[in-house]
Amino acid sequence: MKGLVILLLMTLVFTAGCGNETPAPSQQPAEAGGIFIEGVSGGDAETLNWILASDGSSLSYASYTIGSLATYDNDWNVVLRHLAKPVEASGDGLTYTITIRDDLKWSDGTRVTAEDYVYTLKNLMFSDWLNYPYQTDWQEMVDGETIFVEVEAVDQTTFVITRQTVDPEFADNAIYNLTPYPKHIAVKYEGDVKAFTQAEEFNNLSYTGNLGPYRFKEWIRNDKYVVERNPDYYLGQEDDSPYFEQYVTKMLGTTATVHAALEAGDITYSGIDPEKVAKFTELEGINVYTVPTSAYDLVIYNMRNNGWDGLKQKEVRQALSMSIDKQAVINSIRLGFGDPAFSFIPKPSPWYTEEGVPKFGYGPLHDKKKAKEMLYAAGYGARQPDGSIAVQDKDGKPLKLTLVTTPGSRLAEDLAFLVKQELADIGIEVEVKLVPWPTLLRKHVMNKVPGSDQEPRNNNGPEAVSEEPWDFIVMVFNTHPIAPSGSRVFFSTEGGLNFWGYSNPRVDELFVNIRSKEALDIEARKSMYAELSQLIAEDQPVDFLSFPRGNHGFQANVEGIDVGMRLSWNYHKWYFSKP
Amino acid sequence: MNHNLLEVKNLKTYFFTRNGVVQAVDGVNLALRKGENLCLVGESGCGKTATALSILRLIDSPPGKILGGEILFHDEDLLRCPEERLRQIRGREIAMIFQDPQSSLNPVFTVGDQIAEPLKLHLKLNSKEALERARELMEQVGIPQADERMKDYPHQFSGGMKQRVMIAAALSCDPEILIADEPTTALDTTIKAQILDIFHDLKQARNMSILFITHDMGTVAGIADRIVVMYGGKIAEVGTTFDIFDQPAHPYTQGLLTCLPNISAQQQRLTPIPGTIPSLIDPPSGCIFHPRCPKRMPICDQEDPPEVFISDEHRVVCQLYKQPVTSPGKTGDTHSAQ
Amino acid sequence: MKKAGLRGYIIKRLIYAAIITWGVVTITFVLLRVGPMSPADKYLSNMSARTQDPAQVVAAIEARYGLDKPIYEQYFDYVVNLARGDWGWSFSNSLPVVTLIRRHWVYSFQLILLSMLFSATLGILIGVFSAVKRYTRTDYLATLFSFIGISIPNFWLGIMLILIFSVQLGWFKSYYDTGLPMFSLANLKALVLPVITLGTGMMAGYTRYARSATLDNLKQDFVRTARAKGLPERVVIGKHVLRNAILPIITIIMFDLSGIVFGGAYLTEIIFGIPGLGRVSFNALFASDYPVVVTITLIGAMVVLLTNLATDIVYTRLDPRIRYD
Amino acid sequence: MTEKKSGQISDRFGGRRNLVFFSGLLALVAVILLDIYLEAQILEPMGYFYIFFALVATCYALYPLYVNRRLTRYYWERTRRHRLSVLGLAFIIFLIAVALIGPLLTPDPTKVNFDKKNTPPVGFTIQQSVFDTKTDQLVSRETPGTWQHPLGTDEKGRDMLAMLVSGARVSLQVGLLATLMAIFIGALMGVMSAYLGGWWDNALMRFTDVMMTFPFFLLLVFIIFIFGPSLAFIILAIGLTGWTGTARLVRSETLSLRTREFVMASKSLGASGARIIFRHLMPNVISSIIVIATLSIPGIILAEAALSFIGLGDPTVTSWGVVLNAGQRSLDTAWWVAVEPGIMLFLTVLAFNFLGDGIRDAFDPRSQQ
Repeated sequence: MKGLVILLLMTLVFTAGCGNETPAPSQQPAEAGGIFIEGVSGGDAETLNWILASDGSSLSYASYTIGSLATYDNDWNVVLRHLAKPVEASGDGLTYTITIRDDLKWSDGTRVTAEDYVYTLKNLMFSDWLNYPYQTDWQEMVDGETIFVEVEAVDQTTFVITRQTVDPEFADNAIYNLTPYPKHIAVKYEGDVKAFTQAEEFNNLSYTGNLGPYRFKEWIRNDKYVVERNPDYYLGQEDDSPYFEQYVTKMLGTTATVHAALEAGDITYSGIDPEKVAKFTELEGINVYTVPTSAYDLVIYNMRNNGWDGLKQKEVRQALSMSIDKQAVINSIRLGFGDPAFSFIPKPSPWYTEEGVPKFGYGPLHDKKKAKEMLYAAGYGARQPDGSIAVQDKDGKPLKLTLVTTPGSRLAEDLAFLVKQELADIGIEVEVKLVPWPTLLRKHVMNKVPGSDQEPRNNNGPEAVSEEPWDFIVMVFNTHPIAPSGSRVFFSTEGGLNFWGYSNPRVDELFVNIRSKEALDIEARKSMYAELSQLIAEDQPVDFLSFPRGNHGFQANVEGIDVGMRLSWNYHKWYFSKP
Repeated sequence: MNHNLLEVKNLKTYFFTRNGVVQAVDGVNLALRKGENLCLVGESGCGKTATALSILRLIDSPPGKILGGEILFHDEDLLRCPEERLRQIRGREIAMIFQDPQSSLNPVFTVGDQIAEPLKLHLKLNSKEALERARELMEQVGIPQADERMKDYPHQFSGGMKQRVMIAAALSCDPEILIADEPTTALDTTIKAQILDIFHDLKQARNMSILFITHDMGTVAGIADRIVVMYGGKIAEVGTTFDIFDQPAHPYTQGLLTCLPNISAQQQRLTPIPGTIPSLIDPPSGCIFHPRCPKRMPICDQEDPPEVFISDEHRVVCQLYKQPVTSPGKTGDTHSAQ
Repeated sequence: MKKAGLRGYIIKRLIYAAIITWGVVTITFVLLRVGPMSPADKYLSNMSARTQDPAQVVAAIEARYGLDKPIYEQYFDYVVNLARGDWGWSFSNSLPVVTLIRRHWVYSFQLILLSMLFSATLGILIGVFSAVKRYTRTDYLATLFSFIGISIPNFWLGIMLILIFSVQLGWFKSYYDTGLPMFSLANLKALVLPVITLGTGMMAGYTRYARSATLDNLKQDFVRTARAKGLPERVVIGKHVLRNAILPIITIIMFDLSGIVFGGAYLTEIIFGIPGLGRVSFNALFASDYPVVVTITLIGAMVVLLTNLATDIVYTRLDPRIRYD
Repeated sequence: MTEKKSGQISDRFGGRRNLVFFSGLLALVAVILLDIYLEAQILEPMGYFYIFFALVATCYALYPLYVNRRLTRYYWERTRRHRLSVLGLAFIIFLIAVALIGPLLTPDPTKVNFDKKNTPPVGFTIQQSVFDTKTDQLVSRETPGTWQHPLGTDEKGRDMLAMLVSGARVSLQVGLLATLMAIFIGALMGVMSAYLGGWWDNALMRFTDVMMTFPFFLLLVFIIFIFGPSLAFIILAIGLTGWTGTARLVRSETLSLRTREFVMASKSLGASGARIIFRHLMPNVISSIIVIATLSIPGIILAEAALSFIGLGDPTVTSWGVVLNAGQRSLDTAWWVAVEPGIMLFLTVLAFNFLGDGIRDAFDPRSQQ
């Protein structure tokens, strides 16, 4: 669906995922007509000028009209979009040759050329003046310096990207997501960020020609985003797709309103809360599809100097994770719609393994008694006269720890309180602090070395601490199932988002190796991922809780859906069956 | 032949307030004859206004309520006729003027409109005709530049002029009876004289019956044909102007008259009536005036005073005159209070 | 004399209005600048962006919104631009604030207008009726009703209406559709619950005002005069009393705009998902999009100011008693 | 001698009572400054509010009420005539009792129990989807209300009764303390404006106009968002934005009083400005202040609830607005979570409105009948 996959975007909103059931193929031929309305309860996007966007919704809005080089189907096969043929990587993994289709056109009729892509990369995405948020995807470390990859146009439809280091997942992490700006328009604004921000063509996507299945029609902020059928769509020349006259994203405030609208038939599709699945499944006119996602929820342990000292010990973290019941998370909060998480790689990923991965908080390793024993062994407990263990701090005082998460999201709150409940059972009192997202980032995530004049960042080295002390943070992360190596920003010592201060030299090494020549070999990479999974699960810098499953409700007359983790990969081929 | 245009018989109007029942009008009998000017006098709070308002059933209800009696107008009992009929009488046959012209005119309509209103309602005149007639009326009551001034709002008029407007509105449909409730009280002395002149002229020119209510004996002397003296919600004395001023029978009337500055008598000081007006919630027993009466007798607080005819036109309610001059049997005023 | 007095009065009011406008603008500027979230911070709330050099990001973003100038220059620009109709650029909506507001104000306006019509009509009707029937059971019921209406939290009422009519009974399930004409049947139906939500409190207030204003005027002597003229009761009340009572009621309705109506409309739009300025402002707030929030607050203040000014001036025309000095 | 001197000093402040009040206020400010300077929490922020509240209540409510017992009784008699206002007062007293004693009797309002989630109130039974671990299926289970949670539980299994009791405390805190703040600032502004007159009056009143022009709730939302939602700050912010009506009223009352004879008289006797303000003006506007204070409380309670409702409440306290917010999210699964706090809120506001109406009539000289 959302053509651009956003890597490692930390978000509390889940995107859709992959499948386990396929509807019976319809006998009816696809025919254009009807308005598809997707109901959402979240906020609006920020901008259609996608290079400036720092939120997921913006990229997804833009993807309806502009599309990217390639996408994946439910089996994680690469499906070509703007690409004329698969990306050709050289044997040494350093050169990528990209050939785009020759029938792509801007709205003014000019051809989309390789030069547009090169310009977009070099002059816009790599520029200082625009500050493209995902620049790191296109950077590599060479001799301790961060540099951008080399890009060069070969002819009208071909351009070449040259790296100096090997990254086997470069295409998945960066190239497939690439979307062009029209050079001949963008040059007018070059260097002037204000003009670029306010450029009308970019803000209402009037340049996108035949690049996407839909064209921009209307955007009423906080109400709806409307795109209409693009008759010139390059993929539609053979099969006349897309089949909806309009695709509307309707913002409806609360999930209750969204559910009511779906039930009333006012909208065509929306996500469904677990509590409502049973009800909607029974409804005649609604089909509910349950698919896995690549997001996972987790409890982060603060290993920096302003967290509880105990958290620096692996055994203590393991003990805590051991007493938090993953199955309880899945049962009580997700009502069964989830899979236990032990590491950062989701189950549908080809790199997933359970071999040698300790499953703290699951099955036999969910053991509160043993957790107490481990805490006692680590020095955080006292043996009572009756032989039981009272968990306490080293100085004999009761343990009082702080858990921080964001308010307004029921899921995050539920998780936080569940953790509180579970840890209360082993005698640790947890205070839940609900802090708005921006404040959480500023006060708890961003850190710097005390007394220094550092600019606060997400990871300013092992000595840095955040402004406010904390012990746990509950969050939701996302992994690219095909290219999980992006998670290095979380788990390597220098990782830009490793704000909890985790450090394991072997893990760092593995993350480096995974982006090197030896990892070009699939089996080698597989074993690296397996070792990473084992190490991180063993170290428990964070307690992985669960990979939730998403529930999606469609009006029963929507045909052509390929149910799976990437539910909407072929959304331009969906259509309404005639009654 | 009954030459009484309006008869009030045994009228009882009480006010039911939070502190108790106020017996504002308690068994009042009076009659208004054609073409006469009947003055209803008494101190403030004695029930004069309540009597006048009861005639047109304008008592605010709640808390006021007319409990009994009859008000006969052309032999029709106004207390029992339907509201609809009463509305036809109000303003058309019986008009009324109130004490305070300042507040009795609606501040948000022009005076022309307010004078023309009854004309449109009762005589079914159209706006233009009604306004033309209103202008004439304003001229008749002595408002200069009526053309201009009828477009003005009440607050642009002086007190006397406002009262003239009120009179003009009351006269608009040429009613048979005009009830004037203390029309001069709120006015300056000189203005008062001018307004009284209008009343004088009215009687002369139109032969209108006027029920003139006032607490000012001085005003009464100039215009009244007959006088009704009220005290504490009851009638104390009724008589012609001559009777009342020359031979006041009731000690209260006598008291009222001594209050009057009498230039000819060269009095140095006015003698006020001692004491205060009685509470009408819990009135004194027997004669209601006895606590203040200079001629009080032991019987006064025991028994209700009788109604005594001193002459055909002159009756008084007082124990002093207990040996009755037998009534010559003239009809009309002679119903007993009981 | 009278004319001059009126003109003087209006000029004085206009000068006051200008001073107040300046005060309002200045306070909004201060609010805009003390906000702890600059657009750069906002941009950096995306954690991926956080891996870049923060100083460089801040500089780039501040340049994007003209925040790199000295503060007095920013203030001067702010005032001048406001006057020119350039109300800044939304941090998170990629369009001029003025465009955003031009798009959305009609929905707020429609909601407020319908609610005011609903509440004023019913409120005045009930209030007058209750005053005419004073101290009867009807009156007590009306008074109790107005107490309840004033006390009921409107956001809770909104939820309860949804619970009863939408969730349980399923009568009003549709949402407000900006694709349909504003006064289409479907949209009016979608507005039924919001209008009741916003209107109930106001209606209760107007019931009280109307009752007491009518009672005040019923006590007036001119009512007796009108009755003595033989006017039927409905003319006495409908013309003489109401004409006097309506002015203070209208004044109160106008002055209500600031607190009750805007606050109420804000919450109502959020609860029912009506895309008016309240919802825009709310979403902008949580997106830390201060120019939008501040401008909408500013517009609210200006609407209040202008309605008050207009009410004052119109009042001088409607009520002949007013003197201007 | 010393007595005379102390008498003079207290006279300058308009009486001993004011002297006590200002000394107390000064001490309080000193402690706050010390607190800020030392960066040590001598008291919780709420503690300062309470001390301030107690100071004002003692000096300007309890003490005068006690001294003028006859007047107190007179006003009480007049208030009592409104049956509804007595009812309102009874409810408020009940609520205060609940807020003070309730938390001792109810479980911890933040204690979650996911096994007991969405239990309806006693007497109701609902069907809800739960995950059955035996069959690994989503099943519909009948959930009856139990006496263990008489008012039911929310989506996290927290006890509704406990949360409502905790909410009563929050609402009363905010209602009373914020009103006090607002009234105090308003009264001070009003009296100063009227007394100083001229340029000052003009400046203060234009400032009042500016503040009045802002839609109160929008401004409040913005300020709370910027400075962060803590209960103490919410109270402060409501106080700082909600004083305008009081200032206007007190100013006009004072202006009409200022020209009265007794002020003239004491001026001619050479009384100081402060003495005139505190000794003569303040006591005379106090009845208006009491009326406006009672009538402001419901609006302020609602403002806090509305803030919490839209997600700007203090997340560390369980207020009715916070519960209501959660209730809105689970409207179709657990209706009582939205219904119950709303009813409490409604009844509280109704009670204050009843009481305020009664007090207004009691103090209104026009309703003498």
